[in-house]
Amino acid sequence: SNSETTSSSPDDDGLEKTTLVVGTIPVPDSAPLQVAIDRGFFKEEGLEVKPEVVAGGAVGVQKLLGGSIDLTLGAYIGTFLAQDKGAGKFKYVADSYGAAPGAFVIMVKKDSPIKTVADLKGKKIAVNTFQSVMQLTAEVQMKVAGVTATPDQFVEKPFPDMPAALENGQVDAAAMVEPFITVESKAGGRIITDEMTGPTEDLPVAGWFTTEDTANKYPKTMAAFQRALGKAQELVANDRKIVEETLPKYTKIDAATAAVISLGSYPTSLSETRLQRVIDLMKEYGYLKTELDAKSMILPPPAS
Amino acid sequence: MLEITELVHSYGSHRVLDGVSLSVAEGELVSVVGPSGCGKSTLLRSIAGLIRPSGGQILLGGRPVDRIPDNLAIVFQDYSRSLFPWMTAANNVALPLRRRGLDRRRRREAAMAALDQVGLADAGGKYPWEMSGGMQQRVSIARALAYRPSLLLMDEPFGSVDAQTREDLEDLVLRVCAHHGMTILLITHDIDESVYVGDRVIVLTRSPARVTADLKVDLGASRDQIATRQFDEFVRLRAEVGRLVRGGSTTATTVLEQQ
Amino acid sequence: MLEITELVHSYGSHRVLDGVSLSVAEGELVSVVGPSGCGKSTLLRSIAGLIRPSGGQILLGGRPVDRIPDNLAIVFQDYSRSLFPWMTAANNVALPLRRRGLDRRRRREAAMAALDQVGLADAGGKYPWEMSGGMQQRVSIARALAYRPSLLLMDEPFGSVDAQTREDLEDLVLRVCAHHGMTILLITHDIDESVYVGDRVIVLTRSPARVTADLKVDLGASRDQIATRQFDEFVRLRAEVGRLVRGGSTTATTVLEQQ
Amino acid sequence: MNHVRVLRGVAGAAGFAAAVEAVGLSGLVDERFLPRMSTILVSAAGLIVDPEFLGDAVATLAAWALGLLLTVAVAVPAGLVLGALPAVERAVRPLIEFLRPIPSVAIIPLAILLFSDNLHLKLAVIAYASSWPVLINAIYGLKDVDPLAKETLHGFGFGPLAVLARVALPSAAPFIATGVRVASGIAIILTVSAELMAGGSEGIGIFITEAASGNRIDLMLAATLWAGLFGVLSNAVLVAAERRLFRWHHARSEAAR
Amino acid sequence: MAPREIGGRPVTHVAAHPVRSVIRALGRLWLVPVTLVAWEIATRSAAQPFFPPPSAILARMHEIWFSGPAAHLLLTDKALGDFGPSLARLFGGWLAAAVLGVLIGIAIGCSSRLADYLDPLIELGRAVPPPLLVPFFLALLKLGTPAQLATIVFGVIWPILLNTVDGTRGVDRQHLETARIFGFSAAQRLRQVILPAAMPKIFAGLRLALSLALILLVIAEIFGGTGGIGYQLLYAQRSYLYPDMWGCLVMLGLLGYLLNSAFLLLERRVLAWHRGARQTN
Ligand SMILES: Nc1ncnc2c1ncn2[C@@H]1O[C@H](COP(=O)(O)OP(=O)(O)OP(=O)(O)O)[C@@H](O)[C@H]1O
Ligand SMILES: Nc1ncnc2c1ncn2[C@@H]1O[C@H](COP(=O)(O)OP(=O)(O)OP(=O)(O)O)[C@@H](O)[C@H]1O
Ligand SMILES: [Mg+2]
Ligand SMILES: [Mg+2]
Repeated sequence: SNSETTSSSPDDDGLEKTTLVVGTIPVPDSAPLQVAIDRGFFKEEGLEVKPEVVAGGAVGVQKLLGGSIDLTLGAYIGTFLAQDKGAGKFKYVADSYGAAPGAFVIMVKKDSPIKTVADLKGKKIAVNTFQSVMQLTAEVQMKVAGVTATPDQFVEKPFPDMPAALENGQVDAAAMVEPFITVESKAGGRIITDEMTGPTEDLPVAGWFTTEDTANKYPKTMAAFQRALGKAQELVANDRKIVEETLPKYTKIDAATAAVISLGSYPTSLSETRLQRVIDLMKEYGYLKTELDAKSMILPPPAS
Repeated sequence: MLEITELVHSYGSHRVLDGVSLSVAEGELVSVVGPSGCGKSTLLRSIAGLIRPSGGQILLGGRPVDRIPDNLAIVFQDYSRSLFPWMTAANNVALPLRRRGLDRRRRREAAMAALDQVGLADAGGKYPWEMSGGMQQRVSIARALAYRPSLLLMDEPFGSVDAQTREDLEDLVLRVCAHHGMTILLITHDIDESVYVGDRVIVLTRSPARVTADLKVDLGASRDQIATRQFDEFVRLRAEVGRLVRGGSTTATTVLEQQ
Repeated sequence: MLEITELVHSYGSHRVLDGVSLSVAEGELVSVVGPSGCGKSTLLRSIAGLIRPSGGQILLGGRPVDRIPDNLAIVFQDYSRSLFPWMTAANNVALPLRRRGLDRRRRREAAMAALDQVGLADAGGKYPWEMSGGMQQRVSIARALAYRPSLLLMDEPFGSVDAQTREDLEDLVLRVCAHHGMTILLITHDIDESVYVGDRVIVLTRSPARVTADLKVDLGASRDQIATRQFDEFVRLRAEVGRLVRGGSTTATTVLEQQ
Repeated sequence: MNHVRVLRGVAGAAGFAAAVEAVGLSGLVDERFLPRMSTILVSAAGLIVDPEFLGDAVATLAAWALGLLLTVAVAVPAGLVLGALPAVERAVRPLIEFLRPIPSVAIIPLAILLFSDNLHLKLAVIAYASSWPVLINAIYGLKDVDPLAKETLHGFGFGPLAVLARVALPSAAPFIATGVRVASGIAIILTVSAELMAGGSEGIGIFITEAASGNRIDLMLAATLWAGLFGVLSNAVLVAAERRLFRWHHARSEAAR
Repeated sequence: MAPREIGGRPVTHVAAHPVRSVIRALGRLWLVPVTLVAWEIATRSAAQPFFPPPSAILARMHEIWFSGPAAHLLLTDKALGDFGPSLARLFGGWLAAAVLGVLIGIAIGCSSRLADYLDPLIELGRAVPPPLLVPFFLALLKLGTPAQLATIVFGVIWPILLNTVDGTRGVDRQHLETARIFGFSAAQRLRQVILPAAMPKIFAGLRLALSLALILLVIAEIFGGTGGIGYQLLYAQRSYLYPDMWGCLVMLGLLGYLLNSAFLLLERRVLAWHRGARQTN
């Protein structure tokens, strides 16, 4: 019923809240939000969305809890970890980004002796954040290759520092994303493995979430957000060109780079079973202590 | 006015004042002389309440000095350090007048008048570090005089000025003392000066200090730089003080012969 | 030794020295007197190379003073600020002796000897802020004397000590000057002193300073506190200097009558 | 006089830039990680006309200025109290010394939880980190006041407060001002760090985050350079103010050189 | 009053009443238990996972660092591994910054010409966030420890430098004149006059720098390498282990307090004259 009143009269919707401050990260993951803003999807729903850059999913969690933002983009793993440790209760409102071939890889420098994943045993591996999807999937790939990763072989490094860290021998390998994969490849870096193959193929990576409180307090607003973002997600999922055009608007990735980088997938629905995969993996690798239920962390999409 | 009994002070284990007793009446100008390092400045600081003496008593207007007394002004021996370098001479003089409840303009006028009296009419806008030693010393005298304290403590106030200025300042102090009924305790090394300005001269012994002599100066209330210094009484007293300061046992007569 | 011609100095637009010319021969002790604020300390600083005068010339041993001359010592007027508070008196005196190439023990001995000469034999271990004004002044005299400079500049070196000590110090300076052949320029406000210690007395005018008189003191090489001061020549010179400092036009005779 | 100083400053900066450029040309460092000085300068020049960057710069500068004001308003009185009352200082010292070494990287995440307004967050973090130099310098400055100067005013019957305000404060002021200058450098660092770590909608730190997303190291450095230049400018302003306010202090010591 | 003269006596005095002096020292710390209790109450009533009560923090710290064998002063192997190298880096960086800062500061303080040339660079350097520089130190210096040291030096040198410049410029001109008159060599002038006179201000800078060094150490460890207390802190933050994170903070605070106390002891010795000269009776 709600979806019928799509435009023009926001008052009819009775939105509890018409302005949303949304945490985003300047990475390809958040392209749909930018598309929805640019194309006025939010406005059609009577929503004003103010994007605010957050430095990462963890900051997003803190800002949600501190109340300075209403929604944020965040990797599933980080949010599950936060909920597991009792930092708060969160609800995913929409999916955003998932694994696709070539978008999440482990690289080494040109003349590195490391040739296979098994060679990574005991080697220093740079990840953008400890306990992140990059680290978990690296651990998974190593296990598949028959070696066990130890926590102290991971080094936290921001993505832009990774090429230099590889070059200087600070780390032996780095788990990278675009556009840094392209950058390092140009310099001769080699891809050892795609992190998202085998057990991690198509793994969900990041989504839009809020606190349980906020979700309960503003159901109509959240539904409006879901509808608008859903439209954008749909567009983006089917047309890579749109992402390429949008990226330069909210990141410093230029159009030429945008055209060649490997992008992840933009799933159009939040799937309980997909999220449960992440939780299971996290449990298997000792990331979680308690039982988490994927279903309870999903805000169902508005009935259409 | 001021009653000091058996004052004792030690810095650490070093005894400096060893039972100093003296009294100063209202409106009196008492000179204090004594060898260098004997404890004069220490005595003065005790009276001002700046140090707590180890023993003995100081009564000011009948009440023990346990904090800094009201209506007191000091001219420190180390005048250059007691002027505030961030203020001009005029402001240095005017600052204490705030306690007198004067408004800005009146403070300034009083300051300029006092500077004029010490011969620094033109130097009001100068900073202390733009002034010669003697000028700084005069600023600190002007500051004390402008304040019109009821008790004025001066620690060698004329040490850095030339002979002419010194005489002028001596007369100024005498005039101000008489005119405003100030009580003054003046430490000096100049024996002539101690007699010339003092109603009484107190002589301290070598460290640890005690009072050796307390001489009354019978030269009348009004003094004159030329006439007074020619009086026999002046010459006699001067010799007596000189003998006492030198700590010699020579009689006044021998000293007189030597002069 | 020292040859000053037409020395001019201004602080900003304020002219302080207005063509001062004077010369001092090797081994001479010259006293300088003049009104407070006339520019005596400025003159001394120029000779020491601490300020660059606006005009004129200073020759020391035939060479112009463009930097701080070797073998020079100063006793500053503001003695309390010229002692290093982080060093004991003995170390303050000993420190410059490093330049003399003495080893540690010899420096210490020389320092203690100099302190002894100024009557501070016991105070070697004291810090400046533990000493009285007069004691600090004597430490800075001891420092200059121990250094044995060939030219010694003293800016009112005896202002803060008692009469007895002052006389002792005057004699000490005379002795050291004669014994080690030092050349000394001594600024003083004490007219008696200027005549008593000086081979010559130079009188400066009120600011801007010029040399008003350059009087030869004919009292012989050896002086005595009691005898010398009784010489007619001494009395005459004292009166003459007094008249000149006061800037009066009264003749020497009138002044004598007044005394 | 002033011209000479500016010229010398420019000469010094130019010399430095040339040296860095020479290192860049020599191939000692990999240009991918440390772009050449000339590249950075060109990018920095480009930023002047970039309206997005200008907005960011204004936001950063505003937060910085407010934060510094807050710092001074908090730390100077606190420093005076602690410097004037040794008993209080002794009691509070363990807490101060405990708090001082706690890094902003640890404070910022906690501050995010406490402040829902980005500006408040930045101000709190700036004041926290940049108060220390002002505080410590105030305490040391007060200890360094000539006791005779204090006694002088005491002697005239002024109370402890008046002596504090009229002697201790003016005489310690130049050193406190140095503390403020140290603090202003820390404040600009903290503004940018807070933006980097806590995010927000505008600020140089946000600009740098965005530049990082596209591996534009030259832009990151250019923005950093601008932050540094703002530091230079603010310092010049503070120094000029100090020279006016504390003429006595400088004139007194400079005459000797 | 006269530190050198009675220097020997307070020691025996203390030795004679060890209990009393310990009690006095504890008496000065009265605010600490008060704060702890207030903190405990506040955090318990707020019941927020991010702000665990101090009792929980201390328990966690005990577990991580202080449950080791008595032979190691109760320190666990982890504590030894965490603190040893970190403290070495800290002192190395701080000392290097002290030497550099004081030398450059005195040079600038003595020569206004040099100051003119260097001023903009110093101000520029001061305003650059050290974390942004870590990657470039890494790029330049390649190895971990030199880069970390460089980060610390770069971060903590400023207060030392500025205070030294200030102290040098503030040396009483008559002290300098005295030194020049007596023909002190440049080295003597530096050692005997400028350094002691500027020392009180330099010490203020050194004290500021010491806790700043702790902060920079954490930053260097976070951005530059693995291991150490900074790494601990970051790891705890990333894993949402709030008691662990707070444990690191408290540990930093304790280290800071200890370092500062040691520093004040040193200062009291070096600046004994200053305390005497500056006391009001
Ligand atoms: N740094 C300065 N800046 C400006 N003016 C100064 C400075 N130093 C001295 N003066 C001025 O120069 C004049 C002479 O000063 P100087 O110290 O040479 O006098 P002086 O003869 O030594 O006096 P006194 O006997 O009182 O010590 C004074 O009028 C003083 O105001
Ligand atoms: N702060 C202090 N600490 C230790 N000893 C001190 C201190 N102040 C003064 N003394 C000692 O006390 C004695 C008396 O000092 P005081 O300054 O009272 O002497 P004075 O009579 O004023 O001498 P002068 O005429 O030389 O100024 C001196 O021997 C001095 O060494
Ligand atoms: Mg005295
Ligand atoms: Mg003079």
